[in-house]
This record gives sequence, structure tokens and C-alpha cells, in this order.
Amino acid sequence: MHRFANPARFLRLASVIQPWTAAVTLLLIGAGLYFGLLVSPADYQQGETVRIMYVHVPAAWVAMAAYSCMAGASAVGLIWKHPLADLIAKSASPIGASFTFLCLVTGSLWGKPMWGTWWAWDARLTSMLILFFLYLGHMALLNAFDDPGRGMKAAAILALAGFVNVPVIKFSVDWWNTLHQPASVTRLGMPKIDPSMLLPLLLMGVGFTMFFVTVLLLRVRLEVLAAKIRAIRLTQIHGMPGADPSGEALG
Amino acid sequence: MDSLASYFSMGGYAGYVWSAYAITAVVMVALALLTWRGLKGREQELKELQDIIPGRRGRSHDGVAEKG
Amino acid sequence: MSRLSEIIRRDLRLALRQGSDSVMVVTFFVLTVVLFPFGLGPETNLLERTSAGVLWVTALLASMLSLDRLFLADYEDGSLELLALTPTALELLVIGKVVAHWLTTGLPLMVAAPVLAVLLHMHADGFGTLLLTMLLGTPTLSLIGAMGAALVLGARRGGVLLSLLVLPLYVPVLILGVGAIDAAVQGLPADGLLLMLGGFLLGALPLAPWAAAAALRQALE
Amino acid sequence: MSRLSEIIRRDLRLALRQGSDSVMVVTFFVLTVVLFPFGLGPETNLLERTSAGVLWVTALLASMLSLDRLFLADYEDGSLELLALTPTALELLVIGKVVAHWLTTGLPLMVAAPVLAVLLHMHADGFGTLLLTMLLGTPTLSLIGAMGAALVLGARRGGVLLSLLVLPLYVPVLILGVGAIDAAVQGLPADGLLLMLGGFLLGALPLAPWAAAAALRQALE
Amino acid sequence: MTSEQAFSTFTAEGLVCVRGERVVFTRLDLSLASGEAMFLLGPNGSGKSSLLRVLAGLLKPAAGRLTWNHQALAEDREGHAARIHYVGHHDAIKPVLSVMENLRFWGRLHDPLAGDAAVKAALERFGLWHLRQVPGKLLSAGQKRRLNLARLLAAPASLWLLDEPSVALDKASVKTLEAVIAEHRANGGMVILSTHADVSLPGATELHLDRFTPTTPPEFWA
Amino acid sequence: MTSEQAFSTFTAEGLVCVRGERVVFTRLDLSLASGEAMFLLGPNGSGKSSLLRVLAGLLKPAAGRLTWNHQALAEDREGHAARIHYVGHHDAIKPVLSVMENLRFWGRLHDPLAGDAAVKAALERFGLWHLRQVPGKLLSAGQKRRLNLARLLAAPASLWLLDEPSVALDKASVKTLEAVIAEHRANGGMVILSTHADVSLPGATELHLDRFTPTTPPEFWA
Ligand code: HEM
Ligand SMILES: Nc1ncnc2c1ncn2[C@@H]1O[C@H](COP(=O)(O)OP(=O)(O)OP(=O)(O)O)[C@@H](O)[C@H]1O
Ligand SMILES: Nc1ncnc2c1ncn2[C@@H]1O[C@H](COP(=O)(O)OP(=O)(O)OP(=O)(O)O)[C@@H](O)[C@H]1O
Ligand SMILES: [Mg+2]
Ligand SMILES: [Mg+2]
Repeated sequence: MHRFANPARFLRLASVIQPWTAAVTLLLIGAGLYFGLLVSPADYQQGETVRIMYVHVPAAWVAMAAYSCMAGASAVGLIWKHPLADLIAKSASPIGASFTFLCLVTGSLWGKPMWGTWWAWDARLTSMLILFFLYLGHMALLNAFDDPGRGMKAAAILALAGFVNVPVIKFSVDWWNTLHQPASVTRLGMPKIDPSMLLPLLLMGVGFTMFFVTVLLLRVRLEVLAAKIRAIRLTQIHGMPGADPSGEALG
Repeated sequence: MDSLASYFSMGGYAGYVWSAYAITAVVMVALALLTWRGLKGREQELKELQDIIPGRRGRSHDGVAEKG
Repeated sequence: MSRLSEIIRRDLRLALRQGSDSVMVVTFFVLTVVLFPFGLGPETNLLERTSAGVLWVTALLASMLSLDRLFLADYEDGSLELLALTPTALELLVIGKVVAHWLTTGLPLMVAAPVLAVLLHMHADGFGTLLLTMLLGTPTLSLIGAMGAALVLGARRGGVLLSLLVLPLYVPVLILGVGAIDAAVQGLPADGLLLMLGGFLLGALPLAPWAAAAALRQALE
Repeated sequence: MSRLSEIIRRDLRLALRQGSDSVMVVTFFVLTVVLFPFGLGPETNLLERTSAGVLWVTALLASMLSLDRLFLADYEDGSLELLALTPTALELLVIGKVVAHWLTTGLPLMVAAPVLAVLLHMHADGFGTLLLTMLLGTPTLSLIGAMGAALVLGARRGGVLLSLLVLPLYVPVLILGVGAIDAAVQGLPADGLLLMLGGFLLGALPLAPWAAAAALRQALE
Repeated sequence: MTSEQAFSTFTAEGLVCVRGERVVFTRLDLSLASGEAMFLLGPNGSGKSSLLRVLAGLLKPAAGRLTWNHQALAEDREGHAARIHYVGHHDAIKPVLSVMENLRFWGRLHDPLAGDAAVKAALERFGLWHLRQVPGKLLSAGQKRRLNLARLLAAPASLWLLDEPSVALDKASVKTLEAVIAEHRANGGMVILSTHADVSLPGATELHLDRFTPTTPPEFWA
Repeated sequence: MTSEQAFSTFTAEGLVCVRGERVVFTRLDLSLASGEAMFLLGPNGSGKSSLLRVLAGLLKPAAGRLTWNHQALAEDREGHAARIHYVGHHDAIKPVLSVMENLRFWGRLHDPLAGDAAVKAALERFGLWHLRQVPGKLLSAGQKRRLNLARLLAAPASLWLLDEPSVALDKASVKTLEAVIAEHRANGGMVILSTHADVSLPGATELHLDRFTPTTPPEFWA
């Protein structure tokens, strides 16, 4: 029965490191914006539109990282029944969905001037769209059951089964020749990208990741509190004689 | 002045570049704000609940832990 | 193994006797495709150009519509818990049900497709590819669908949720299927697309039964 | 009368809570229409010419798909016999269920139709007529459908039977609806076709509830 | 909520019931007056449920007639429906509606003027008041049955037709049911009840369905 | 068909069951050996059905462990399934399949080698042989239940978990059920059975579920 095993310790830990992650996030993104928008040159091929890269690519990274985090947490939750893992998985999906959305939108905004079309059924684009729907399905499934525990488990299974999509996104450009840019930063060996562009890209990448961590911690705290509130409501309803069962907790 | 205007025009692609940055900013700020507000709301709710039930304040942690 | 065949035979028998949704689905498929000329008017050119799309979209919908009852009937009448209590891996039972589902939906769709393609004036070069895409694509639809159907068992708004979960995963099959047929009609090579369809099937084959069985176990709690 | 509103309210509540098939149907409608551009390719001209047909065929199917559960859920859990035992004409109850069905399928279809018409690049002149045909046509679909659903209750092969019974009766609505829109787009008068659609509705209004109630009584024996 | 009712009688004469092309019982007579109760007994398949459905007007008898206060019921289906409560094998509980919503619907449908007070009293009587917010699907078997029985009190009706009402009930709930039936009879109501278990209804008559089975074997598919 | 079985024991230690985020029972122990029987008793909602589902392996307990011959069952779900028969509230009868087809399917699924002889014997034992061609939907409530119970004999299993098995059965069928259980126990089988009715199992122990309810009220929503 290690359900909610030591939420107090987690809450303490989270509130200690949170200010630091928040500060680092602001710093990195600020620097990234400075270098990306002001210092770095325009691309000789893509012109100024290359600046979209500094939000597009980090958003894509975080979208995939968030999904991996969610799948990992789901596995832990399913196998070891660790309650905190369930809550992490639950907290990760709205953040991941937001970044997937950003990646899709900024990609489209980049695609119109570069490829002349907002959208194409290219392998990477399609798999990214599916990632977005997986996030949506995850969130919908979580909330679709009267028993929150059931929703958590069903969503965990979906998250694990959907994980195959992540390597497909990552390697789709290598496996099929498509419209989309092949990997130039995140490949084995040296990145083949100019340092003046690499710097803001990396700054923004780490900054977005720290942003993810910060918001994730906040959301997990929120979920822990929500679970506590539910538990108190339940004991109120059936444990305390005379308490009026408001029924809200039964949802 | 001219260079500033040409900077903002982004080589003719201003609409694309700036809207990409704007959407990103809006989504990230909204995400952070909503989460923050949700957290504060829950904290408030929990405090009210524990205030209603005298004597539960100390017990609420193990109450959660034992509940399963 | 013999348990697998027992399940398949029972599900087939049920489908035949009560004309379960899966049989309805083929009727649905045929009727929809027949309705299209009514809706679009009988212009050969228009029909021909839309034929691959209409066939695949309808096949997709037909397959999806039969899903929400795939496990639901067994769940509601208590059969599912007994199935889960037979001394076999639940994954095997899921495979049995998927095979039965494919036999009652995918296979008839495949049989009906060429006939309907004639009705829609599809170009003769597309027929072989149409059949191939159906052969590779429809089992994937059944597999993914079984996973979705198991996940939403007992959920509120199961139906909507099911389509939300399953349709996005169906989209690649649709795109590859239509793409391959269009390529064949235009005399281009369709092998790459067909290979990808096959890859999809191979991926879904182990994954979907595992996920479905895990979800069913949760649903029975 | 207040019994009628009780039934309508209950069915609406059920539809909202469990996202019964009727809610799914709208999702289905939207998703299908959205899938079509994927299937057909995004050529404006092709889409425009097929838009009225696609919209009406899909609306028809959407409405039909929600039918087989219209009475089935109540039949299986024993609610239908209790409904038949309330001190009111069963016909009234049927009307209540039809109204609820229309509110949860027909009405949302009507609301979604113009949006989807934009997506399919329908000519602006067709919009008003599209709405009018939907307004006149969808209640007829619900009425005819209720009759079919009641007839097949308890019958073997309910699903197939249902579509075989209902679709032929739907075809006139389809043809009139598409015809009226096409006429409007081409600048021709559509009044005659619309009048016929209205006539259809007036005919179904007394006939369908009576037939459905009679069929339900049989099913409960 | 059941108020004093005028004295009434309910009779059936020469009922014949055919199901699935088989005669279940023939020439069955029964009669009941205000305040009386009757047990339907007999082995499985002897036609207890079928008889109750005939009496409720759900199933048309192949022959015979039903009367209420000596007036034939044949055509007045709705009038009859207003007088009866039927509790069958199915619980008619919607899984997504709460206990309260489930019961309120049936109460209002039976009697649009009935207020929430009757619903509340019914739930309290059957020990379900504290569960009123719980969705139907989370109920245990006995809780579902109690909710189904609560319909009896949510709107008044003279004749109760109960098909194995004590199934899944714990002993305390069976006692409640017996008390509720006794009150109903004291108010001039009638009860016809099929059962295999021991339910005590003082002064109730018994009807053995197997006596009306045609030809020899007790079950027809022989 | 049940042959002589080796002596076995089945135990549960410290079981805790949580449903819908609510603790139904805590720290429940039980143990059973070959030939023994146990009644689960308690009011509606006290967790009898939940306990049977835990014992069957359908529901994972929040804590505690199950053992068979002192070996933990936790992971060996399929091995456990081969040893048990579970009869729940639902009858799992397909309306369009005949009685014979329904039973044969479950028999074969449980034991692919079981022949039709066992199915036939089971049907005869529960008085359903003459109904073998009848589709499930034409059965009366008691006949359905008997068909569900016939699964017990259609394929052998050591441990029977029966959730209110006597519901809807007539008195003669209850006697049959009692005899069948007695034979099963004589052959070294075990039975755990929940009931509100009187079923006589000589020498059976009793487990009162309401004693394991945490906090005060017997129903959790109270
Ligand atoms: C909606 C359309 C688009 C989507 C869904 C999309 C998706 C992605 C994803 C998921 C990544 C991360 C890949 C990885 O880390 O390996 C990525 C990276 C990238 N994308 Fe896009 N993209 C889109 C449009 C575009 C366009 C139009 C361009 C430029 C013409 C572009 C250029 C890039 C570049 C340069 C990278 C970095 C590759 C690397 O260095 O690894 N993308 N995109
Ligand atoms: N699927 C479920 N999800 C959540 N809670 C449930 C579920 N089923 C039952 N419960 C709750 O669990 C408790 C125990 O239910 P259970 O069905 O085990 O009782 P029982 O002892 O079998 O009662 P009965 O005698 O009425 O059959 C009840 O309070 C019930 O409301
Ligand atoms: N829907 C039906 N159609 C045709 N025959 C039916 C139907 N339902 C029941 N029967 C048959 O009618 C006969 C009487 O059934 P009925 O349900 O009235 O029995 P019962 O006395 O209520 O039995 P039980 O004690 O098992 O509930 C049975 O032989 C049964 O097979
Ligand atoms: Mg009966
Ligand atoms: Mg129970």
C-alpha cells in the first residue's frame, strides 16, 4: 500500500528546486532569444525564416522528450504501482500536447514559405500529428472513467503502446527521403550546422526543457494536492457520521 | 530606423517568423499561468477543507497514506 | 491453439446468427459506395478520380463502426470475465477475436472492393493494388481497433473516445492505401508505399494484442 | 405532455453523460467529411462539385448509425418494458425518443453542416438551401429510423435488416436534398424540391410513431 | 405515499399463454381483491414470469380475459398501466445516471405530479438515501435491486406485480420489503409475487403454476 | 468428471480491497483445504462479490497475497485460472447460441480435451438436456442460471467460486446444486460461496464480510 507513498517528501523537494529551475529557464530562453533573433545570421538558403528554427526544433525536442517521460512514468506506474509515477504521467501530457501543437504550428509557418505548402503527408509530419492525437487521447482517456484509478491505468497502456511512434518521428527522415530536413544537430558524430546557429538553438533547447521540468513539477504538486482533497472528501463522506455527503467527490 | 524596420520585416517573411514566436510565447505563458493558478486553487481548497474539519490537519497526511 | 480456434468459431457463429455489427458493416460499406453516385451524380470522370479515396474512407469508417461492440457485448453479459479466467494468455484470446473481426469485416470488404471499384469506374490498373492495399491494410485496422475498443471499455462516452483514439492511427493506413492506388493508376511504382503498409501491419501484430489484453485486464477489475 | 419532456430530458442526459452513439455520430460526421479531402486530395474544384453529395451521404449514414441503439439499450436493460407500462400512449414515448434523437443527431448535424461546407469549398449560394434541406430532411431521417429500429428489435440480424429497411426510405431524402442544393448553386429555383421534402416530413410524422409503437409492443411480448 | 384506495378486484379467467410456439400454461384463473396477496410458485420454466407479464399487459394471452372491478382490460392498456407497478428480472438502471436520477425519472413518468418527497422517502426506506449521488454502475447487486424496488414507493399504484423481488437482497432488506408490502396491503393494495425463496406475506394465497402446464412434462421442450 | 485430486490448500493473507478509491475490506485472511467449503455472508455492498473476484484473480487486491499449496499466486494468473471455476452475477449466455453450444464453448475453452460426454452429463445433471437445442434467449431466469452452473461439471476444476449461485433456482435445483457441491467436495474439491439464501453445505465455515469493513458504517458511501 504505497499509494501516495511519501507525497510530503516530494512536495518539500519540489518546492526547494522549483525556484532554481524557473530562474534557469528564464535565463536560458532570454539568452537564446538574444542570440537567435539579434546575433545569429540569416541562412544563405532559407533567409530570415531560419529563425523559426529556434522555436520549432526545441518544441519538437520537448514534445518527444515529454512523451518519453510520460511513457517511462507509465511503465513505472503499471509495473511497480508507484503513485507518484502515475501523477507524473498525468501531468506530462498537457505540457507535451502544447509543445507538439507548437511544433506543428511553427512547422507549418515555416513550410509555407519554404515548401510552398502548409501541410504535406510526409512521414515526419504525419507521425508528429499522430503524436498530437496520442496526447489528446491520453488526456481524454484519463478523465473518461468514474474511477480515476481506472483512467490512469488505461491511459498508461495507451502511452506505452504509442511509444513506438517516437522513434518513428525521430528516424522517419532517415528511413524515407521526405520533404523534411534530415537531422543536422541530433545525429551521431559532429553536428553539421554553423556554430552561430547552433548556440541559440542549444540555448533554446535546454531552456525549453527546463521550462518543461518547471511546469511538470508544478503540475505534479497540483495533482498530489488534488488526490489529497479527494481522499479527505471521501473520508468525509463515509468516515464521519453526520457529515453531509455533498457528492462532489463522487463526480 | 530603416534597419529596424527591415529587421522587423524579416526579409519579407515577417508574418511567418513573428507569428511563430508569438504563438509560442502565448502557449508557453498560458501553460505556466494556468498551472500556477490551478496549484494555488488547490492549495486554497485544501486549506478550507482542513479548516472545516478541526483536528484533521495533523492527520491528513497519514489519512492519505493509509487510504490506498 | 485449439482455444484460439474455438474463439474464432464462436465469434463467427455469433456474427452469422445475430448479424452482429460486423456484418452490418459490409452492408454499410456497399450501401455507402452505392449511394455515392447518387450524391455525386453519375459523371464518370468525377467518380473515377474519387474512387480510391471513397473506397478507402468508407472501408475505414466501416471498420471503425464495428469496433465499439467488439468487446462490449462480452463485457456486458459477463463472458469477458470468464474468457479472462480461461487457462490461456489473454493475448491469445484477443488475437482470436481480432481474427474473427477481420474475417467478418476486412475480408468481406476486400471481396466487395473490386466490385464497387467497377461501380465507381476505377481505372483498371488500380485493381491489383487496391486488393493488395486492402489485404495489408484491413488487418491493421482490426488490430489497432481492438486496442482502442479494449481501452475504452467501461468509459464514459466510449464511442466518441474510441474514434478519437483510433482514427488518427488509421490515417496513415488511409494515406498509404490511397497513395498506392493512385500511384498504380498513374503508372508509378507503388512498392514503397505497399512496403510501408506491410511494415505497419508487422508493427501492430505484437503490439496491439498486448495492449488490448492489458486494457481488458484493467477493465475487468 | 410532461411525460414527453421527462423522456426527452432523460435521453438527452444519457446522451451527454455516456456520449451515446448519437454524440459519436456527429464526431463521425465531422471526421468523415474531414477525411474526404485527405482521400480525394485537396483540389478545390473536385471538392466543390462533390460537396453537397458528400455532406448529405454522410449525414444520412451518421443518422442511420445511431439507430440500432435507439431502443436497444432500453430493451436490454428492462427499461423499455417499464416505459411501455407507464400510463401514456406508447406513441407519445416514441415521439419523445425521436425528438431526443433529433436533438442529439439532426440538430448538431445542422450546426456542423455549414462549417463543413466551407471546408469542402461549397459555393456560397448553396448555404441557405443546405440549411433548409437539413432542417426539413433530418427529422424525417429520425422518424423513419425510429420505425426501422423498433421493427428490428429482437429480430435476428438486427443491424443488417435495419439498414436494408431504412436506407431505401432514406434515398428520396438524399436525392431531394442534394438536388435542391445543386439547383440553388446553379441559380435555379429549389422550391419544388424543398416542398417535396416538407411533404415527406409531414407524411412521416403520424405514420412512423404509430408503426414504431406497434413494433415495440410486439418486441416486448 | 399510497393513500387509502377504494375497494377493487382483479381477476383473470381462462388464461392461456403461448411462448415460442409452445403452450406455457392453459386455463388459468385467478382473482384478487384489495388487501390481498398471492404467491406464484412452481419450478423453473413453469411460467411465473410469463404470467406476470400477461397480468401487466406486456404479453397478450392467447386466450382468456383480465378484468378490473369486473370491467375487461383488453383495450385499456394505459389505464391498466396507471394502476400497476411491475418489477421484472431486469433492473432497468442506467449506469450513468445517479441513484436519485434513476428513481426520479421512473417516479415522474408514472405520476408526473409526484414530488421529490416520495422519491426521497422511497430511497430512505430502502436504505439508499446516502447513495443518492452514486452512479448506477457502481452499485452492488443488492443495491441495484433495492433501487428497482424503490420504484414501488416513488409513485402510488394499486397492484404490484413482483417477479422474484427478493433476489440478491440481504436478510434485512427482505424484511423491509415484507414490511413495505404489508403496508401496501393495509392501504388496500394488492400484490402478486413470484418467488423461490421464503418471503413471508401473512394470509397470502398460493398459485402453483405447474398445475396449469398442459400435457405431461413440466417443461415444454421435451 | 472430477477425478480424485491431490490434497491442496488455498489461503489468502491480509487482503485489502479498494474499489472506486474506497476500501471495501481490510486485512482479511482465509484458508481452505481440499474438501472444505466456505460461506461468504454479509449485507448488500459488504464486498462478497469483490472478494470472490479477488480470489478468482480478476481483481488485484491493494495488498495481501494469495497462495495455493503455499506458493504465491501473484504472477501465475493462467495456472490459477486452470484450477478454478467462477460463477458471477452475470450468466454469460449468448442469446443466439443454443444451450448445447453455449456450454460446449465454455467447456472446451476451459479444457480443450474435454469431450462432449462431460457436457452432456452436465446438462443432464441440471435438467437441461431436453432444452439443448433451445437458443439462450428463450430460457427462463432459472434455466439460464442452471446453464451457467452446468459449466462447473463440463470441465473439472478444484476450486469453485460461486457468487449467489442459488439465485432464481427453484427448490429442486437448489437441491441439485447442493448435491453437486457435496460430490465435488467428496472428490477433494473446494467451494467458496456467497449467498443471502439458505443453502445447506454440511460442515462449511462462515466468513462475515461486514467484520472486515474499515471504519464504522457497513456501506462506504454512508
Ligand atoms: C508541420 C510541419 C513540420 C513538423 C511536424 C516538423 C517536425 C519536426 C520534428 C519532430 C523535428 C525534430 C526532429 C529531431 O529532433 O530529430 C523537426 C526538426 C527540424 N525541422 Fe521540422 N517539422 C515541420 C516543418 C519543417 C519545415 C517546413 C522546416 C524547414 C524547411 C523544418 C526544419 C526542421 C529542421 C532544420 C529541424 C532540425 C533537424 C535536426 O537538426 O535534427 N521543419 N521538425
Ligand atoms: N465496479 C465498481 N467500481 C467501484 N465500486 C464498486 C464497483 N462495484 C461495486 N462497488 C462498490 O463496492 C462495494 C462492494 O460491492 P460488492 O458488489 O462486492 O458487494 P456484495 O457484498 O457482493 O453485495 P450484494 O450482496 O449486493 O451483491 C459496494 O459498496 C459497491 O458500491
Ligand atoms: N422470450 C421468450 N420466448 C419464447 N419462450 C420463452 C421466452 N421466455 C421464456 N420462454 C419459455 O417460456 C417458459 C416459461 O418461462 P418463464 O420465464 O415464464 O418461467 P418462470 O416460471 O418464470 O421460470 P423461472 O423460475 O426460471 O424464472 C419456459 O419454458 C421458457 O423456455
Ligand atoms: Mg422467471
Ligand atoms: Mg454481490
